[in-house]
Order: sequence, then C-alpha cells, then structure tokens
Amino acid sequence: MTQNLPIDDAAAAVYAADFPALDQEVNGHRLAYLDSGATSQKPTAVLDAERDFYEHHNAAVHRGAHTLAALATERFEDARAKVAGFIGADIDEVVWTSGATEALNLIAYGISNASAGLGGESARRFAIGAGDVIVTTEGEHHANLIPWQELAARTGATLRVIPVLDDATLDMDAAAALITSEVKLLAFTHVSNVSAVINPVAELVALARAVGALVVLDACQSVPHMGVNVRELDVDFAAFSGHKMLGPTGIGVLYGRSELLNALPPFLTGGSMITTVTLEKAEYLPAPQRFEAGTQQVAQAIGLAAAIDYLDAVGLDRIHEREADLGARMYRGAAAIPGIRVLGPSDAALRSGVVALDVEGVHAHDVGQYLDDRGIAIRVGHHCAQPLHRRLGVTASTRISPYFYNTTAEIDAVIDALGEVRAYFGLTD
Amino acid sequence: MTQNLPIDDAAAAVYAADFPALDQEVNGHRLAYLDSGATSQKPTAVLDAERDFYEHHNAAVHRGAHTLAALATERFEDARAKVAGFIGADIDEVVWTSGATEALNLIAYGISNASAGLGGESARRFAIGAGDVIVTTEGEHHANLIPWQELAARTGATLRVIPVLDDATLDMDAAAALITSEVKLLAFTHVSNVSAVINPVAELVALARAVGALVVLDACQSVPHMGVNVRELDVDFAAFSGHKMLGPTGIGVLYGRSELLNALPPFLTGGSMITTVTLEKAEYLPAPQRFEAGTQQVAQAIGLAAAIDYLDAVGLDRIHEREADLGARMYRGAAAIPGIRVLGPSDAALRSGVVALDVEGVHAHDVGQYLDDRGIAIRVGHHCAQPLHRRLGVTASTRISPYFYNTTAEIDAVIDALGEVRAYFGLTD
Amino acid sequence: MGSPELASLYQQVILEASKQKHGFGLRPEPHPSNHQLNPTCGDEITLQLVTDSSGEHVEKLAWEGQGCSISMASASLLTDLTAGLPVAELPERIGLFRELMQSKGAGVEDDEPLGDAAALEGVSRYIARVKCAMLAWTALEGAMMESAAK
Amino acid sequence: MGSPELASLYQQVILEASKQKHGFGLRPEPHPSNHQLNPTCGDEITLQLVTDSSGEHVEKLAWEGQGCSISMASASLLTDLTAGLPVAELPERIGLFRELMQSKGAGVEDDEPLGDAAALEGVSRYIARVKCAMLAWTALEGAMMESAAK
Ligand SMILES: Cc1ncc(COP(=O)(O)O)c(C=O)c1O
Ligand SMILES: Cc1ncc(COP(=O)(O)O)c(C=O)c1O
Repeated sequence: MTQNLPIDDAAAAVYAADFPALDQEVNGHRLAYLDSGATSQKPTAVLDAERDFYEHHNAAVHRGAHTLAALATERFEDARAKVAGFIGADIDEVVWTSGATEALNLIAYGISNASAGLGGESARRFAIGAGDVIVTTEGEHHANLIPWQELAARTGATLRVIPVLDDATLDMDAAAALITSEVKLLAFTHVSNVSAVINPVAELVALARAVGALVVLDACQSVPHMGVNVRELDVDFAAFSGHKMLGPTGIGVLYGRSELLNALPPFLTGGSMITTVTLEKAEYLPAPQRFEAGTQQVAQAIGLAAAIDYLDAVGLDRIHEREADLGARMYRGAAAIPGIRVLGPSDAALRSGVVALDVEGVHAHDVGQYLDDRGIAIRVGHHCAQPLHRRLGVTASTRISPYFYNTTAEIDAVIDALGEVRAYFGLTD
Repeated sequence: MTQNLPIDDAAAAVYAADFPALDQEVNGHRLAYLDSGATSQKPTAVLDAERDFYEHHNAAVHRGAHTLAALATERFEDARAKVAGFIGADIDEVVWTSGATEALNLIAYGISNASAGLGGESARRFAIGAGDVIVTTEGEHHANLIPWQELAARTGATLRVIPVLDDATLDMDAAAALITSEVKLLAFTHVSNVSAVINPVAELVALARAVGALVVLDACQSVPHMGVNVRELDVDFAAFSGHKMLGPTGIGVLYGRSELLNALPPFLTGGSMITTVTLEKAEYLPAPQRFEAGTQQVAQAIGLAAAIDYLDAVGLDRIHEREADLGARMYRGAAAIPGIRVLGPSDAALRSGVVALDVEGVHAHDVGQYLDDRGIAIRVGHHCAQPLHRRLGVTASTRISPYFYNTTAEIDAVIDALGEVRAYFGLTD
Repeated sequence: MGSPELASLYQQVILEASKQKHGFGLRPEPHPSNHQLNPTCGDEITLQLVTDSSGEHVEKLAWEGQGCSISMASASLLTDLTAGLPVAELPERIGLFRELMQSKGAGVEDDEPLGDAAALEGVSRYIARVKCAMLAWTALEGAMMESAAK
Repeated sequence: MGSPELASLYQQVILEASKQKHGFGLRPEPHPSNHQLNPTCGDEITLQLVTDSSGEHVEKLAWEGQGCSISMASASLLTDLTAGLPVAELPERIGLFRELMQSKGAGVEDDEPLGDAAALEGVSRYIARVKCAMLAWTALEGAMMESAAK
C-alpha cells in the first residue's frame, strides 16, 4: 500500500495484521474491535520495542553512570524528542506522566501550589483565589472537569462551564459571555470522546488570549487521530495518553510552553527532580525534570516512541481521512435505523470518527451485550462524561470508536446488529 | 535446586538465566549487574505476562462491558489480589500508583486536601496545620522527605527530622524526644537504600502509636528483598515500586489501612473514580478506586503479579538470606581494602545486602567508571539521599546492591577492582 | 439473531420481568431503604424494605430505578421471591444469589431457594454484568442494615 | 588493570590536571561568576571570569569546586586554555568543546583550538560523563552572560 493513497479496506487489513490482539475470536466470531476511543490495540513493533529495552538496556535513568544506565537514559530522552517532534514542541516542553489524567492534575496541583505561595516569585503568575474564574465545558471527560472543580474548591476560585447545544457543539455565544476578565484558565477538549465534536480551538484560544487566560487542551482524542501541532494551535498546555495511540498503558504526556513549565511549581516531589536538598528545603531542576519525580515509565516511553514511528509511517492525515469515512458510514447506517438516535452534530465536518448513539427502549448495556455476542467490542455507559449525557438526555450510550485498522465490513456488521437489537428485546414499531 | 536449600552460586546462575538482560557483554566482560537497588532486571516470565495481556486481553478496565474488557478487568483485579496477598493486606487496601514516589505524594496531597477542607467530615481526622508536626528521618530517600517538606509548607505544619548516628542508624533517643503529642504523622524507610540500615519498625510504630500519629513506611528496599507483612508491622500506609522487584517500570503500590483509605480525600481526579458527577461536584467511589483516576497501568499491574509469582517461587526468606551473605562478603572484602570506608553499621544484623562506600581520594564517578570498564554495573552519586550523604561526610558514594541472581564471583570481581582503583588513579599508601 | 448463550442470558422470564418491574414505585411513608448505583453506566436503584407490623416478615419490597434489562429483571424477581418471606431468611437467599452470580457459569448446587431469580444464572458467565444483577440485592442488604441499625 | 579505552579516558594529562587544579581558589574581589551543579552526584563548581582592565582579554579564570577527576581536570585545562585569550573568542572555543563532547567518540575535525583540553575527547564515548566535563565550561558561559548583562 502506498503512503499517498487513502487507506482502503485492503490496507486496513494489512495494518490489522500487525496487531496480535485483533487476530482472535470472541464468542465464535472474529473480533471486531471498535473501542479504540477507550484504548487502542498495540502493534508488534511497540511490544518489541518495550521488550528490547527490558532485555538489553534496562537500568535506572538519569541516575546511573554505568553503560546500561547511559544507554537507558539515551533511549528515554530519544523517546522524548520523538514525542516533541510529533506535536511540534521543543524537547524540554514534553513532560512524561502516567497518563492524560495525571497530566491534567499536574497543572491543577501546580496552580494549587502556586496559590499556596509555593514556587517562589516566578510562580506568582499562576496563583488564583476568590474572585478568579476557571472555565471548562459541559462536553468534557471527567478528567478535564473534576480536577478543575477540586482546584476551585482548594483555592476559592469559581468554576464556570460553557454549555453545549442540543447537537453537543459548544454554545459559542455563551463562551464569549463567560470568558470575562476574571478568567485565569480555560480548559477544553479538542475532540469529544462521546459526541465526536471537534471544538473550534482557534476561536476559543482567541477568547482566552483576549482576557489573558491560560489555555489547557485535552488532546486525548485528537493526537492519536489527526495531525496536532501545539505551536500552531497556540495552546499553553496539552495532555494526552499513550495507550490511545498504539502505545503501552501507564504513559502520558503533558505539553507545556517552556516558559510556563519553568515557572510552575513542582507537583510530585522526590528523586531526580532536584538540584540540592537539605533537611529543610529542596531546590528544583528546570522543566521537564522538575515534574518527573522518581523512577519514570521508561519502557513505556520507549514503547510510545515506537508507536509514534508506526503512526508516522501510516500518516496522520490518512488516518484522519479514513476514520472520517468509517465514522460517516457508521453515522449514516445508524441514523437510518428506526428508534436509533445518534448523538452529536450531523455535519460531518464537525465530527471525528466516533459515533455514540441511543437505542430507544433498549439499555446501552443490553445493546453492548448483543453486539459482544457477535464479537463486536464497543463501549457502553457514560464514557466518563456524565454531565454531557445528562445534557443530551441519556444515562448511558453505545459508542463505536474506530481506528485505521478497522474495516467497512466491521462497521457494516455493527449496523446490521443494531438493526436487529430492538426486535430481539421485544420492541417493534 | 530445591526451595528448601539456601541459594548458592549454582542456583543463582540458574535464576540469572531467566533474565535476558543479565546475559550480555559490557565493555568486553560479561555484565555483572549490581545496581538492583536502583532497578532490578526482569525475568522472561514478567515480559511474557505483559505481552500476553497486550496480545489477548488488552482493553479498558472497569469501563467496558465487552468480553475483552471483562477479561482485562478480571486480570487487573487478580493482580491486585496477588499484591495484597504478598504483603498481607486486604484487596481493597492496595492502590495502584505509577511508583513509590507517587504513592508517597498521594498521602501527602490527600492530607493537604483534607487540610484545605475537602473530603467532608470523615477527612477531618487528616487535617493538619500550624502547631502540628510531621516527623521523618535524616536517612530518607528524597521521595520520603521532600513530599513532607512540601506538605508542611502547604499546611503550615512543622517538619522534624530524626537524626542518624555516625553509623547511619537512627538516633532512637532523639526519636523518642521528637515524637511528641503534636506529631500527626511519622514517615520513615524500612530499609535504607544507602546505608543498608534496617530500621526498628516496631519501636518506631510504638512511639507513633503512643501519640496517635499515623505511620507511613517507605518499603521500597524491603518488599523486594524480604518477607513484609504490613499487618504484622502494624503500619498505616506503605509504599513500594514494581520495578525494583522484577516488575515493569511505571507501576507502584500504596498500601493503606482500609478505614484510612476510605476517609482520605482523593488525590488525582478524573474518570473511573466517581459515582456521580454534576457540573458542580463529584461523589467518589470507595477505596481503592477513589485513588485510581483515569486509565490505569494495566499491563504493568499484570506484569507485577507475574513478578510476585516469580519471587514467591524463589522464596523471600531464601532471597533475604542470600543477599545477607552477598552483602556480608562485599562488606568484609571492601572494609579490608586500605582507603575504603564502608557506610552504615558494621553489625550484619542491622544491614540489608546493600553496600555503599567511599574510596578515599577517588571520586565515586571515577570508581564507577573503573568498575564499568570491567562490565560491573554499580551506582555512584548521592542515590537521592543528599542529607544522609552530607551527614556521613561524603558528597557521593559508590553503591553495590545485589539481588538473588548475583553470584559470589561477581562480588569478588568488585572487591578485586576496588583493590586496584586507588592505584589506578595514582594514589598509594 | 443471538447465540444460544445470549438466549440463555436473556430468557423470556427475564425479559418479561424487566418490563413488568414488580414492586416498582416507592412508598410515601418511611421504610428502611437503600440506594445503589453502578458507576460505569449510571444505573441506579432505590429500594424499600416493607415488613409486616411485627417486623418479622417481608410484606413487599418497593423500589424505583433505571437500568438495563438485567438489573430491572433482577429487582422484579427479587420482589417476587421475597414477598412474605421471614426477614431472617433473607441473608441466606442473598448469599446464595451472590454465590450463583460469582459462579462463572457453573451454577450452584441447589438454586431452588431462588425461585424464578435462578433464571439469572446466565449472567454469571458475563462478569461485567454481575454488578447489574446484584444491584437490587445489594440494596436489600443495605436496607436490612439500616433496619438493624435502628 | 583498565582497558585501552579507559586509559584513553584517563590520560596522564587528565589525571595530572585533576590534581593540579590550575586556577583553584576564588578571588576575594567581585568578578562575573557562575555556579554549576551536577544533580546526580552533587558535584559543583563556582567560576569567576577575571579579565584585564580593558575587559577584552581573559586574565585568568578562578574557580572552586569539587567533583570527579574529569570535572576537575576539565576546569584546570579550561583555565590553562583561556589565560590571555580575547573574551570574544571564548564562545567559539566553548562551542567547539561542546561539539567534541557530543561527538560520541568521533572527535571533531580540528581540535587544535582546544589545546590540552582536547585530551578530554575520550569522555565523549561515555554519555554519562559529558556533564562532568562540561561543568566548568557551562559555568564560564554563565559568567560571560552575567558580564554581558551588566
Ligand atoms: C528507599 C527508597 N525510597 C523511595 C524510592 C523511590 O522509588 P521510585 O523512584 O520507584 O518512585 C527509592 C528508589 O529509588 C528508594 O530506594
Ligand atoms: C477526551 C478524554 N479526556 C481524557 C481522557 C482520560 O485519559 P486517561 O484515562 O488515559 O488518563 C480520555 C480517555 O479516557 C478522553 O477520551
């Protein structure tokens, strides 16, 4: 298959062959894994890279001086450079975390610590308190909502939430009204993990810049699926997880503008992030090390670098295009079935490849069970976005989230099954 | 080799064959890996367990309802049960973290959050402020010192430090004097990663209990090397890392007494740790889930469970005995070399298998380089324990930390090299 | 069409019970009660334990909630099973049901004491659904604890 | 005995320079200065840039610190190299030395401008030690920045 041609079913099948987990039977059917929005499968190249590290270079990083330790450090830092290149950041702007959730919490606690007077003079710019406002949106994953609720509770600041419209797109008029001069931070997701909405980053950044607020981007559902350049998006911080982009579990990334990372007080403290420690006090290294206390996820960072090599070889633009096709096919197929309501906007230009839907009269758990019986793995529930589900009037939804290794045949199998599910549960109309 | 016989060199060589990384040449010599105190090597069984998970069960845990997700959840929770059994805890007393450093920070931030009024009525017992005292020791790894310095800075509490004596054992008279009724928390390491000192846990716990203080045990250097039962030790919290006990990087454990974990406010917030989330507020699940926000280190937890199976098969008592032998041999050999000073106590009963030393007139980096030239991997530096090094009058030391896969021949090779190193650098006496 | 396994999960008696929801509707007057929630999907149930005047027999369970067919059917079948039973016998039945649910498809030796609720055996093959089936039963345990605490 | 590689790392000129420590001892009067620390081992150096009255030529570097033989030798050899040099030439020499250190054993085309400090080439084969060799040179850069800021 050529890098220049779009990904078709034949190409997808070739890619799929690189993923051992995709090659299995579930309940007597070949697995159709359509839950990549929760976590992606891993190609052999990633598993090999991790294993190769453990078998040949495993040692403490940034601590040892012996040969293995030096090699391990080099590979670990090469992985950081790889991630930085992938998102258009400088090397020292990439902080390893255990996942996107920790990355978002890191920012919230860093601000909390600055607000408690820690971090010295340079940290003052982050301090917030009563009268200050944090803004997020109604469409967020809990990981980009609760940390800000808690930050507000710790500091006395107020949390404002930009509402979404009936089609789950942001109410931009409300956004303009809510982002006032008291706003110190605006956090929003690039792409929704439920409604598939791709948020208007440039407009939101402009609103934040106009009032001098920091911008935090939840890039969990964009970085794995489309080309993302943090510099072009002009955000201050961005967070994403390795496991959703072919990488291992247990590794995530915080991007932060260098100047900000070097001013933000540390979050986790311990070994390898200090210059001098006395019994009274510790002096901290510059970023990114100041945020990387303790032994890091070394093998996982190296695995993530291999995942990026794989994604780069496939091409993010091709991935994005393919997923848009699969998503549109899914959307059309599902929307045509009586009693099924697809969440999110109908305009394909506003959507990622994800499709979440409600089957009238059949609980999402039962829908999921019916699909699982055919070897189709999709996710049911609130997908860690309770407020959004509440707003859209459903407790739980059924979510189909494809990746570039999925085929149209798999999408069609879902559509077929969805066409039968209401009858199976005794509903007819 | 029989489980009942002590580990001898033949047995150690058989174990070593399970560790691919040990079977390589470094600078033309067979690698002698004596840096397990920093991070251990991994047996094939652990690498296979992780890979098997990725190839057959990889899916989101505690979120999905499809077959793979259910299997992944089951394996993940089985791993937790394995860890719990290993340390004598109940299943819901084991919290996954990215490492010991995060585990210790979790406690510190939980207390911080309680002190800021979060966590409701039940969290009040953790709240501290001006007038309250936290106690740690001069012998700690930075991971068990800086989080408490920062907690004190955030809350206005005071940090007291139990000094060590010249042989790096704790000054227990000072401990008794410092642990007064104002003390709310006592944090200390079970085994020092530098001086090899095994601290008197029972005595320290008794001092803490007498004043109603919580006890936090840094078990990083004990759990991998000796049988540890948290219930018998009667500590409130304990922290350790998977990578030092044959497990993957990126996984650690916080043990906490059930009653305490369920009262402590959450630390990281996000998905999978809540019951109900509104735009204003989140309700949290009971422990351990309330501390496990976001996608967890699933493959790493499963790898750690395989590591525990391996350790159990070898037997912790045999490991402890073997390391004591290797440590004693190293101690005797090094102490007999003119110009070498071994740190820590001379009484073998007070020591783990670790030996840190100072070569008079030769900087530890140069000693390390000389050993590395022979394929001997040991660690040089302050080993994340600057205050202890300062107290012992050295900036950096050379640390030999064996595991059960090391042989006496490797120890003897270190002793030989140490015997030459001063001459090599032009020192004679 | 579903597989035979799926058919044994969604037996007719279960699908019907999930629609009929015996016991649905809370009583206005206070009774020992409990609320349970399945955090993955947001499903929930509030259940009241209504006893006769002596307090020794179940008159009827009353509950409200929303959830998948398994959780609704389970609440309905639990209501049928417990009507008129001595309160003292409840722990044993709940224990037996839990055992059945945790049996991973193996069943229990004697499921007679569970009446029609034994039809939920198929759930035990789907670990992710056990929580759904247990929801009402856990709520009943909670209500009994509240009643005991008084 | 060490390997030939080790011998090329610890050449006689390096071991001697590490003991002689040319330039050791800070001046009491103020000069542009900088402090550098290697966090792994706690090694550190404080270095003063002492210029002639015009400020255009290095009179001599003055420094204090403690560290491994590589870091001490490097400070000593840097002191020898820079004595009398035009300040304007320092950035190029430092840049060349950094290039040499990052060459992973490959060396640089022309290391003549580094004088005896070129003997540190062997360090470039040991990534973990590059920081040691760079310590004094980074401190000199820092001191120059301080001097420029005035
Ligand atoms: C005694 C002790 N405490 C804490 C730690 C920190 O562990 P980690 O770096 O795995 O978080 C270590 C190891 O580096 C240690 O030896
Ligand atoms: C939009 C979004 N934000 C945040 C997260 C949290 O990521 P993680 O669970 O990997 O920390 C997810 C995935 O679950 C997500 O889809």
